[in-house]
Amino acid sequence: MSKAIDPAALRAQFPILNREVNGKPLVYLDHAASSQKPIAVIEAQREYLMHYHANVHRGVHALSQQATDAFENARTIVQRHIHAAESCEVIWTAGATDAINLVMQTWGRDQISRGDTILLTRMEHHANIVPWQMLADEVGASVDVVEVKDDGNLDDEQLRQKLALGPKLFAFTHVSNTLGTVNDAKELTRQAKAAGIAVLIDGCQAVPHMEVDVQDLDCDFYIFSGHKAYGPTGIGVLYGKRELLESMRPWRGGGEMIDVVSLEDGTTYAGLPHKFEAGTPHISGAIALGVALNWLNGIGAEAIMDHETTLAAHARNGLRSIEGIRFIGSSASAAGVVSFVVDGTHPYDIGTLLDSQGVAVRTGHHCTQPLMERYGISGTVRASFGAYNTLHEVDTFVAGTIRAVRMLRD
Amino acid sequence: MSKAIDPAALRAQFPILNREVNGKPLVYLDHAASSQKPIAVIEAQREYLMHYHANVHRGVHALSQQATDAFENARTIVQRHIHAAESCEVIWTAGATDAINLVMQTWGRDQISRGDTILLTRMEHHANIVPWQMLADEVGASVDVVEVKDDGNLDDEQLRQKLALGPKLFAFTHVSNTLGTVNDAKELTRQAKAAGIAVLIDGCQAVPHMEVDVQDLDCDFYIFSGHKAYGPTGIGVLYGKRELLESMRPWRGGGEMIDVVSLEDGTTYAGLPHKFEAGTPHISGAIALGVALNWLNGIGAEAIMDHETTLAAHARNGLRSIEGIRFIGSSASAAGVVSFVVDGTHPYDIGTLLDSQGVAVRTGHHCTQPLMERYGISGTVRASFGAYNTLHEVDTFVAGTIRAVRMLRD
Amino acid sequence: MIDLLQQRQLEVAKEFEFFEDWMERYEHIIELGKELAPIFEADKLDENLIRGCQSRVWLLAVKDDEGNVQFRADSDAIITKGLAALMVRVLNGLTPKEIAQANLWFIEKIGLDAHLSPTRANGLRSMVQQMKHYGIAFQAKV
Amino acid sequence: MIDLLQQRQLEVAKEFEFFEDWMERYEHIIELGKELAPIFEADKLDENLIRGCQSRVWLLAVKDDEGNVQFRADSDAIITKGLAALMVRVLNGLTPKEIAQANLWFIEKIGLDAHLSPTRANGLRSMVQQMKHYGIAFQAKV
Ligand SMILES: Cc1ncc(COP(=O)(O)O)c(C=O)c1O
Ligand SMILES: Cc1ncc(COP(=O)(O)O)c(C=O)c1O
Repeated sequence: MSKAIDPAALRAQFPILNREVNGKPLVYLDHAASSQKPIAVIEAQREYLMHYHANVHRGVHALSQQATDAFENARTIVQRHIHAAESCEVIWTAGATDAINLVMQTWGRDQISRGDTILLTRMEHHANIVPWQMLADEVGASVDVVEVKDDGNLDDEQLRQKLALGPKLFAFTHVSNTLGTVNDAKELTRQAKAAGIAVLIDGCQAVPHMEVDVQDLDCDFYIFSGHKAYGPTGIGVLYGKRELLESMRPWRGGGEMIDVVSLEDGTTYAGLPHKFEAGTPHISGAIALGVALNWLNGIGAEAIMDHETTLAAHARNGLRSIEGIRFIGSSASAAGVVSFVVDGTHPYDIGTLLDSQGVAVRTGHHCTQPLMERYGISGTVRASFGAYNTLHEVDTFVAGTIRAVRMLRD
Repeated sequence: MSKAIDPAALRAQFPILNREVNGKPLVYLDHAASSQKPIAVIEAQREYLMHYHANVHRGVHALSQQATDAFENARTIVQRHIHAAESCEVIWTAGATDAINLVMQTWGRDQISRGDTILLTRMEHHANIVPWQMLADEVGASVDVVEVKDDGNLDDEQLRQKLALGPKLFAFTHVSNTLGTVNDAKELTRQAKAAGIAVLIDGCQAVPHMEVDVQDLDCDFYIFSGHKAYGPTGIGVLYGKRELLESMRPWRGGGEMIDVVSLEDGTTYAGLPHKFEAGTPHISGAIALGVALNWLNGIGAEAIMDHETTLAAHARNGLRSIEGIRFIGSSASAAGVVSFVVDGTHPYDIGTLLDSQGVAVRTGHHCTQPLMERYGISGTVRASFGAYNTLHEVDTFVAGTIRAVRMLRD
Repeated sequence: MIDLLQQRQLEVAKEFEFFEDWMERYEHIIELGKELAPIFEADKLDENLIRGCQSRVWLLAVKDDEGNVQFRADSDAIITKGLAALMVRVLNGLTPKEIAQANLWFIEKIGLDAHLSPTRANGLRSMVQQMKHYGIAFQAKV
Repeated sequence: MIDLLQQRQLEVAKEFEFFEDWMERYEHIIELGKELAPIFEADKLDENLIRGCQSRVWLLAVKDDEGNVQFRADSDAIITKGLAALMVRVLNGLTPKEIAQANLWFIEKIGLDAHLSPTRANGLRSMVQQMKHYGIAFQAKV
C-alpha cells in the first residue's frame, strides 16, 4: 500500500500556491494543461545556471564535464522512471508534440505509404492527430479512429474490428486529457502487437499520475512532456525500443548527431541517443525534469492517483446538484479530471466567473476538437487535479461553479 | 560612441564566475559554445516558475493570461532587438539547429528540387551543413560551398562565380564560431538577392556580439540560439520575412498551430507565428531570453564587440611568443575568438592542462569539420570571449597555455 | 455641443464605480448582455463573425439616414455579449469619424483593459478594432 | 603468492601520493606517456582504434607463451597516452582471468575517476572496457 498524500505538507513546496488571483487565494485546477513546479525543480534549474552551466559533450573542461554528467544522469533517471531497458532509448525532445512529430517524420515516413492506415482514437489530443493527418496527406495514407462510447470509454468491439483491418500504427493516449479516461494501455498494446501493428502511446497525462513501465506495456514508442509532470517547460521525452530507434533515420541535422561531417564524402551519424538530438539540448530543462521525476517517485504514483481520484469524485458529487449539468466522460477508471457543460451556459462564462473567484480551470476544446464533435459540444469546463490540490479547494471550486451558474441563469 | 564596458562591474552579475575549478578561480573562455547567464536572466526564469507559470494561449484564467502576456511580450523584445518589421515574423524554436531544420523541412522541401544547388560556405557550423545535405540527398539536389582563404575570409571572387551559377539558396554564417571571421552579411545578401537567390543567415555568433538589423540586411531568414546570447537553454529564434513564412507549409503538427481539427473535414492551420509553434512552447525560456536581450541592449552591442576584440588581440599578442603556434583564422574583421594549434601538441592536451589551471577553453573541431579539413588539422584550441571576460583572465589563459606547451614538449 | 462619446463613457464609468469586486462587475455585465437584443440567426454569418479563441462575436453595422453608425452585436457567451453591449452603448449612433477616432478611456477606467489584451480569448479587442474599421470604412464612403 | 595486480596498484598509488595539484599529476602522466613505446604506424588500424571524442587510442593485445596478456597502446594525445601507459603498466602480463576480473581501485585512489566518466572525451573508459574484453576473450579461448 502506498502512503496517502498530505497535500498541506506538499503545498509548502509550491511557491505559486501562496499567491492571490483577483484578490482571492489561487485555486489551481489546471494541472492537465500544465502542472505547477515544486521548489526543488525550480531551484535545480537555477542552481545549474548559477553554478555549472556549460555546453555538454565534447568539452574537456570541468564545467562541461559536470554539466554533461548531470545531463546524462537525468536521462538515466527518466529511463528508470519509465522502466526502459537502456538509457539510450530515452531521447530528449522539446516536448510531447515534438516527440510525436519526430516519430512521424522518421519512422512514419519510412513505414507508412500509400494506402496504409494509421489508427487513432476519437479522444486523442491534437498533438496525436495532426502529425498523422499531415503524414497521411503527404504519402496518401489514411487516418481512422476508434470511437468513444457515451461514458468516455473506447469502443472495444470496434477497436478489435479496426485492428483486424491491419493498420500500420495504432497511436493512442494512455489517459485522456479531456475525459480523464484511463485506457488499458497494456491490453490495447497486446492486441495491436499480436496483430503485428506498431504502437505509440501518448503518456502526457499518465506520467504525472501513475506508474508507467514501458517494458511491461511492450509499446514501441512512449512519449510525454516535462511541464505536465512537475518539470520545466521546453523539454519532453521520446522513448523507443532500441532496435526500432536504431533502424530509424535521423530527423534534425546538426551538431551532436553526427559522427563525421564531410562535404566531399558525405556525413555519417552518431549512435543512440545522440542521433536524434541535434544541436545544443535544453540542458537545464533535462536536469530539472530528472529532479521532478525523482520528486514524483518520492511521493509515489499510486498515492498521487488515489488522491486525485478522490478529489475528482468529491467534485462530481458536489457539482451533481447543478440542474442541467452534464459530465463529459464518466468512465469508472477516470483519472483526476472533471469535464462538464451546463445547459444554457457557455463554458467561457463559467471559466471567467471562476477566475474572478480565484479558481483557475480550463475551458474550451482542450485540443480535442474531434472529441467535442462526438459529444456535440464546442467545449467544456475542465477541472484537473494535481498532488497539491485539497478537498477544501474542490469545495471552493464547486461553490464557485454553483454561484457562477446561478448568475448566468438568473 | 558607445560606453566602454566595465567587466568588473558586469562580473558581479554572473554568479558562476565566482566559482573555482580544480582549486583555481574559473576563467571561462568558452563563450562561443555557450554563454554564462546574468542573474537577471536566471531570476526571470525562476520568478516565472515560482509565481505565474501556466500554459499559454486559450486560458481564461488570470495566470494563463499573465503567462501569455509575458510570453508574447518576449516575442516583441526579440522583434525589436533584431529589428524585424512585425512580431509575427519571430518564431520560437528549440534552438538554432531546430530553426534551420524548420526552414529546411518547410521552405526547403517546397523550393529545392532535383538538380538544384544549395550554396554554403566552408566555415559553416554542422547545424548549417547537415540539414542541407539531408535535404539534398532526399530530393537529389547538391550542396556546394564557397571556400575560405588562408586568413579565414571567404573567397569573394569564388562567391561571385558560385552565385552566378544560380543556386536556390545561399546559407551562411554571420560570424564564424571557429575563426571569428565576421562576414559582411549585408553585402553577401545584396549579391545573392540581386541574383534572385534566397538567403538564410546563421546569426548564432552575431547576436551576442553585435547589432543585428534583419531589415537592413534584407535576408529571408535569420536564426540564432538563446543560450549563446546570455539566455537560457532550449530556446531559439527563427526570423523570416512575413510573406515567406505565410507561404510556407507548417512543419510540426499539434496544438496551438491549428485553427480547426476535424477527422472528417481535415484540419486547417493557424496564422503566424503560431502555425510554426506546435505544442506547449518553452515559456520560461522565451521570457528569460527576452530579459537576456534587454540586458544585452543595456550594455550595447558595440561596446561588447569592442571589448571582445580587445581581449582577442591581447590574447594573440601573448600567444605569439609560443614557438610553432599557428592561428587558425586571422581575418582583420574577427570577433572575440582565438583559435590555434601548436606544432607537436594535441589540442586535447592543451585543453586538459588549461582546465587543470581553471581555464575553460574548447578543443576539437567545434562542429566545423569541413573547415578543419581545409586547414589540414583535426581540431584547434579555441578561446572565445564574452562581455564578462577581463584582460587579467586573458593573461591567465596565455600564461597557462605557455606553461602547458612547455610541459607537453619538454 | 454635447460630446456624446464623453458623456456616455462618464456614465458607464459612474455605473461601475461602486462595484466591490469582479463578481459584482460581471453580474452587471451579464445583465447588460441579457438586455442586448440578440441578432437574427440569419445574420450570424461568417462575414459578421469575430473569432475569439473561445467565444464568438457577431458584429453588424449600418449607416442610418443621418449618416450615423448603428451597431448590432451578439455572442454565444453572455459575458462577451455584455462587453459587446457596453461597446455598442458607447459608440452607437455616433458619426463614422467619431467612431474612427474614439479614445475609449472608459475601458481602462472600469478595469476591463485586461480583456483587451491581444492574447485574450474573448475577442473584445478584435471587436473594438472592427467597430473602428466600420467607422473608417463609412467615412471613406461619404 | 604475490598478487601482482595489488602490488602494482599500490605502487602507482604511492607514486601519485605526493602530488600537490593536477598540474603535477599531469606532469607525471605526460612523462609516462613519453616513456611508453609507440606502436607501429602499421598497427594503427581502425580495428585497434578506440574512439574518444577528441583523442584516439590504439590498443593491441596478444597472449604470450605463458598464456598471459601483453598489451600495447598508443594515442595521438600525450595525456591520453600517459593514462594508457598507466593501464598497461598495471595490467600487463597478467592472466586473462585476472584482467577480466580486475578491480582497478587505483584509478579512484589517484583521482583519475573523473576521466572514467562515460561522457569523457578521452576514451579512457572505453580503453579499460576493451582491456577487460580482451581478458574475457582470451579466457574463452583457453
Ligand atoms: C555558428 C553556429 N551555428 C549554429 C550553432 C548551433 O546552435 P545550437 O547548438 O544552439 O542549436 C552554433 C553553436 O554551436 C554556432 O556556433
Ligand atoms: C494527452 C496529451 N497529449 C499531448 C499533449 C501535448 O503536449 P505538449 O503541448 O506539451 O507538447 C497534451 C498536452 O496538452 C496532452 O494532454
